[in-house]
Amino acid sequence: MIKKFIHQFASPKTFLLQVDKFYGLIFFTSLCIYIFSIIWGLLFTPEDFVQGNSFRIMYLHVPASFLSQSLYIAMAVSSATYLIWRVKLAAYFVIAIAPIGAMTTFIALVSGSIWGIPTWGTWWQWDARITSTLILFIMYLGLISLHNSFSNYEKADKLLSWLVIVGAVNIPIIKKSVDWWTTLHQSASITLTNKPSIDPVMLYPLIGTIIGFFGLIICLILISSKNQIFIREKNKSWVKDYV
Amino acid sequence: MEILKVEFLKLRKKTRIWLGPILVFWLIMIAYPLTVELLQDKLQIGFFSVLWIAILISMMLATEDIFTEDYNDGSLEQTIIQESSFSTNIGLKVFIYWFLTGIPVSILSFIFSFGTTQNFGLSLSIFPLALISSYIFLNLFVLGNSLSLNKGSVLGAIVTMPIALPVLIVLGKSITALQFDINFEGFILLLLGSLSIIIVLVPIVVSYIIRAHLE
Amino acid sequence: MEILKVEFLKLRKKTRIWLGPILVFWLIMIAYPLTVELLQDKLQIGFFSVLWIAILISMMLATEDIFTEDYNDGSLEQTIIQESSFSTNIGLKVFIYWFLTGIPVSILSFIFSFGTTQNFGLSLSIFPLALISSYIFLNLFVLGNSLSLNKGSVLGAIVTMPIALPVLIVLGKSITALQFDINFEGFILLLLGSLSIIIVLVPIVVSYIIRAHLE
Amino acid sequence: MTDNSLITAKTISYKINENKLFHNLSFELGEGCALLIKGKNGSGKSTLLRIILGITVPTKGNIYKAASIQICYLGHKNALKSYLTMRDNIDLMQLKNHKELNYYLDLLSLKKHLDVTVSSLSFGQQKKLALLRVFLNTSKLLILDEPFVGLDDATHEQLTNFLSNELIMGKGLIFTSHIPCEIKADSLVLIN
Amino acid sequence: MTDNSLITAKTISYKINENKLFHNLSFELGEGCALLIKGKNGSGKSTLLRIILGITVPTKGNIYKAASIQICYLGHKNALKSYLTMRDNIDLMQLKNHKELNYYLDLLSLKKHLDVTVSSLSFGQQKKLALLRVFLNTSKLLILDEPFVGLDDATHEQLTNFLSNELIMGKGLIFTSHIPCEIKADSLVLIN
Ligand code: HEM
Ligand SMILES: Nc1ncnc2c1ncn2[C@@H]1O[C@H](COP(=O)(O)OP(=O)(O)OP(=O)(O)O)[C@@H](O)[C@H]1O
Ligand SMILES: Nc1ncnc2c1ncn2[C@@H]1O[C@H](COP(=O)(O)OP(=O)(O)OP(=O)(O)O)[C@@H](O)[C@H]1O
Ligand SMILES: [Mg+2]
Ligand SMILES: [Mg+2]
Repeated sequence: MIKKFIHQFASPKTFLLQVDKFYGLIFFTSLCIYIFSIIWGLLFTPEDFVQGNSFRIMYLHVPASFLSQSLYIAMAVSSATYLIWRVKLAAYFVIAIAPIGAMTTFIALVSGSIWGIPTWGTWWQWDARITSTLILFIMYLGLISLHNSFSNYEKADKLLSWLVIVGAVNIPIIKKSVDWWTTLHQSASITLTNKPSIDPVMLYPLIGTIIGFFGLIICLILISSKNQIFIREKNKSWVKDYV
Repeated sequence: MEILKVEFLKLRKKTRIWLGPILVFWLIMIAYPLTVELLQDKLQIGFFSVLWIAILISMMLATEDIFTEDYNDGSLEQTIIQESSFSTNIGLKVFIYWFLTGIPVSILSFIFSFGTTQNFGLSLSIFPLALISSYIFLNLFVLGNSLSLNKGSVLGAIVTMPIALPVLIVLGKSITALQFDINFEGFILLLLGSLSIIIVLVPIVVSYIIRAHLE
Repeated sequence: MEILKVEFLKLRKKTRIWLGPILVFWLIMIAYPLTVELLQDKLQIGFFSVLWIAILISMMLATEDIFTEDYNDGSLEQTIIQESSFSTNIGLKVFIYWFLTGIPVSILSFIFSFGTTQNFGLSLSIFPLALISSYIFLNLFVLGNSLSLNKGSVLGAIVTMPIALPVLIVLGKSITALQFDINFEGFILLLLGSLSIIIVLVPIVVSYIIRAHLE
Repeated sequence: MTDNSLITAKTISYKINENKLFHNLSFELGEGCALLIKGKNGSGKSTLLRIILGITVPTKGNIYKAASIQICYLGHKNALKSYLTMRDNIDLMQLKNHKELNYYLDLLSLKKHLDVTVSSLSFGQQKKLALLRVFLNTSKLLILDEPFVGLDDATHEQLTNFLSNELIMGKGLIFTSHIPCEIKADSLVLIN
Repeated sequence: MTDNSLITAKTISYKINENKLFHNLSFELGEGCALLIKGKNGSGKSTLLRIILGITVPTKGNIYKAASIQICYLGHKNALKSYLTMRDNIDLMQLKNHKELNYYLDLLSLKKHLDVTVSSLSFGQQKKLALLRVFLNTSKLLILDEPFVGLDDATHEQLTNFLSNELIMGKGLIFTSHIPCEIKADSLVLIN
């Protein structure tokens, strides 16, 4: 029953046709929100009295950090859907999300490093969150290279999904162990965990950038999924019609 | 238990599979004091870090070919079409590899620890840590290798490393616990707990993955 | 120069051959701070030892399959029956491998050194040391691998180890030399001298060994 | 599905990356029957065999096997360990104690080479060693993917005779071959 | 040794561990001539080819080759990279820019599979890919070890025609085959 339902509504064809309806709407709202908040954040918030202007990189760093993990969770859900109900569309999502997840994680790492230079005086610290973000980045790389190494897509999908799920089990473990490692760390003088509460003047544009960034990334994922459909189902007549 | 006999026969003939990793472990442990200009008592500062890395690397090398060869020459297909439980086979195979590499490496760990720290009690505690962690690493690399099967060990390594790093962190922690004599058993139990889950799950997941590969 | 093109093509497609060792190097260097409970400033005590070992291991992984694959699939025969000089080919092949693994690993060595020691001058001197030593290690492992080609034996490792250990010792010594600023150039020259001999001899010896294997 | 049917395929189809390899195939194999699968290179013969074996899952359709049937399979790959001697490989295949082993080693003139590593054996000798699995099989059903490749005329004939004999004994046989052979078999032609 | 001789073997013998494989073999191959080496499995055909190529050194005797002669060789092994696609393998074989490449890809119906990795190709498709080396060769002498293995009838015929044509063009051919084929060739039978 459930299977039939899912298959009907999660067919690549339905997806492709629906996406075009919503795509433009999502794209323009999020773009507007993002641009608005970033202009607000960059130009109209006061200088932080400790960090000076360097805090403004937060508007890139925080949304990226936030998304790097959310995207992994999205992949894990899609993978499970694929393995359990054999929904092809779910498999397309997984591989469509992977490079985007890697990209946002990379942005989080780089922007964090850049931010670290003025604030911590160093671009790298074996801090809990940083370490686990780094591990997450390695996981994304592993996922992408695994999928790239197969020419048989069905096989690649199946193996990728298994790996994503194993990795998902692993994420809380990584978090736990890494946290635990640093909390016992005598010299953990700087952590991201105990933040002074943020000034609302900065908070609202931050929330705005997070939402906007989120929407933009969703658009990216939609495009990338569409692309997957074209690659995989290029011989189907309806794809030819569509193009 | 046919599989035990078969695997032992193969490993007896292809000594590189298990002797190689042991030699590499040995090489790293010898290289460590040679490359640092430290007095004996300072040598132990980085020692355990090198030890865990050496165990990690040697287990990685031990599993490198664990399925590739059978996959390439067609033996895996033969195994699969026989009805007997494939995942049990995998579990046993990992055990044999551990028996031939993990145990010798753990004994060597004890010897090198004692040589470096001159502390018998500490070194004796290293032994179970090495035994358990080598078994965990083996399982993790087996998982990684099954995913990358004929695509080379490196893919396996990338896939496995994120899972292996937390284990390394725990190992590092337990050395501190040992040295300050706080809750060392807790760490052993934690590792044993993880191992017992891994030992059950990995063969099952791997058997699915290999079937998907052969498809 | 046909060989350069062909090898580059293969390596471009089989990224794991060169990306793998680089990643493993990276992971060892990441694993090091995770397994020790040290303050930032004490981290450097074992650091260089781990660095040299990581270079050794990554070069070992880089050469693992350098001839085996070509031997097994019959490409080596094809290479040999073409008249062009086989030993030059081998020399070029080693060079390409060094270009794709040795150089990146050396750059990473510099970065990790700087990250750990925060000493720019020292880290800059690490760079040539890493470049030269990685090339030496590559050549040594190529020699070892050619010996054990399809034999599934540890012959290669056993043969390579006695030659690799002295290099490690020299590397350890040169760090001390660097830190106390005594005669560092002497060590670089020593390593360069060894390298220039190895670069000439290894390809010739290896070409004979491989011919003997194919016979 | 008749009573003595060993294997029944019902409307199986297989696609790779949306390319149809075959579509709605059905057949049935009874005891003592042989099925020769024909087709051009790349038409999907090996894939079909792997589907019958249960290694590959068909995109559509089902395979029904007789309860607890044992299958003896030899594919394009020999499933031999090239670094072991012939003797060790026989041991690995668990044929060491088979009472007819000696007879077949003689018949295939392999006995002289028992202590040669497989990688040094000639192409045909390797194939013959792999075929020992077939000659000494204890299964009801044989699935052979181009078993005649690389064999000299004498061995070709021995294998043909052996297989014909197995059919008389009531076993089932599914095989592919680009080389003509004298086994009485139905054929199934794959067209793509 | 006549003037248009491509290759001449003089009393060559080969022993492995004191077992004679062949003894005092002599032959000569002229332009436009083909030599079919026959013999049972393990009689030393492949070894003889490798001796002619200069990979293996004979225990006794000598091989004389025409000055700076180019040889195109295909052995039992395909010399393909199984992890690369067909397209990349063609590139590696340095046939990418060959002007007849397209023609032969079509003829062998490989074109559809250019982006499939070799390990996923069927056995025969892999062989056909390896044979591109032969079809697009620029050498005076072809040495082929069982080139017909695994090919379907159509491809078999194409290869036969191609080789016959090469002979007419004055090239030399030395090959082995357990499968009968219609190439007009002298035969050399190895008995052991
Ligand atoms: C999952 C990973 C991460 C998350 C969720 C995260 C989240 C955040 C958040 C919410 C803030 C803002 C806190 C505030 O405004 O006070 C922040 C600040 C910062 N992050 Fe991250 N971050 C992550 C990873 C990283 C990484 C990988 C780096 C560096 C390589 C980094 C460097 C920084 C720096 C330097 C700051 C400012 C520090 C401070 O205000 O004391 N972060 N991060
Ligand atoms: N990943 C893939 N992508 C595209 N095509 C594939 C892939 N894997 C397999 N194929 C195709 O599927 C077919 C597999 O055929 P199979 O091996 O069953 O052929 P066969 O009939 O046994 O041929 P042969 O006579 O050469 O042995 C081939 O045409 C191959 O190109
Ligand atoms: N190391 C060795 N010890 C003993 N015998 C060996 C060794 N290496 C090769 N041989 C024998 O040498 C012979 C090699 O034969 P070769 O491969 O030339 O045969 P072939 O005529 O090509 O056979 P096929 O038709 O099967 O391809 C085989 O009989 C093999 O057993
Ligand atoms: Mg086939
Ligand atoms: Mg032969």
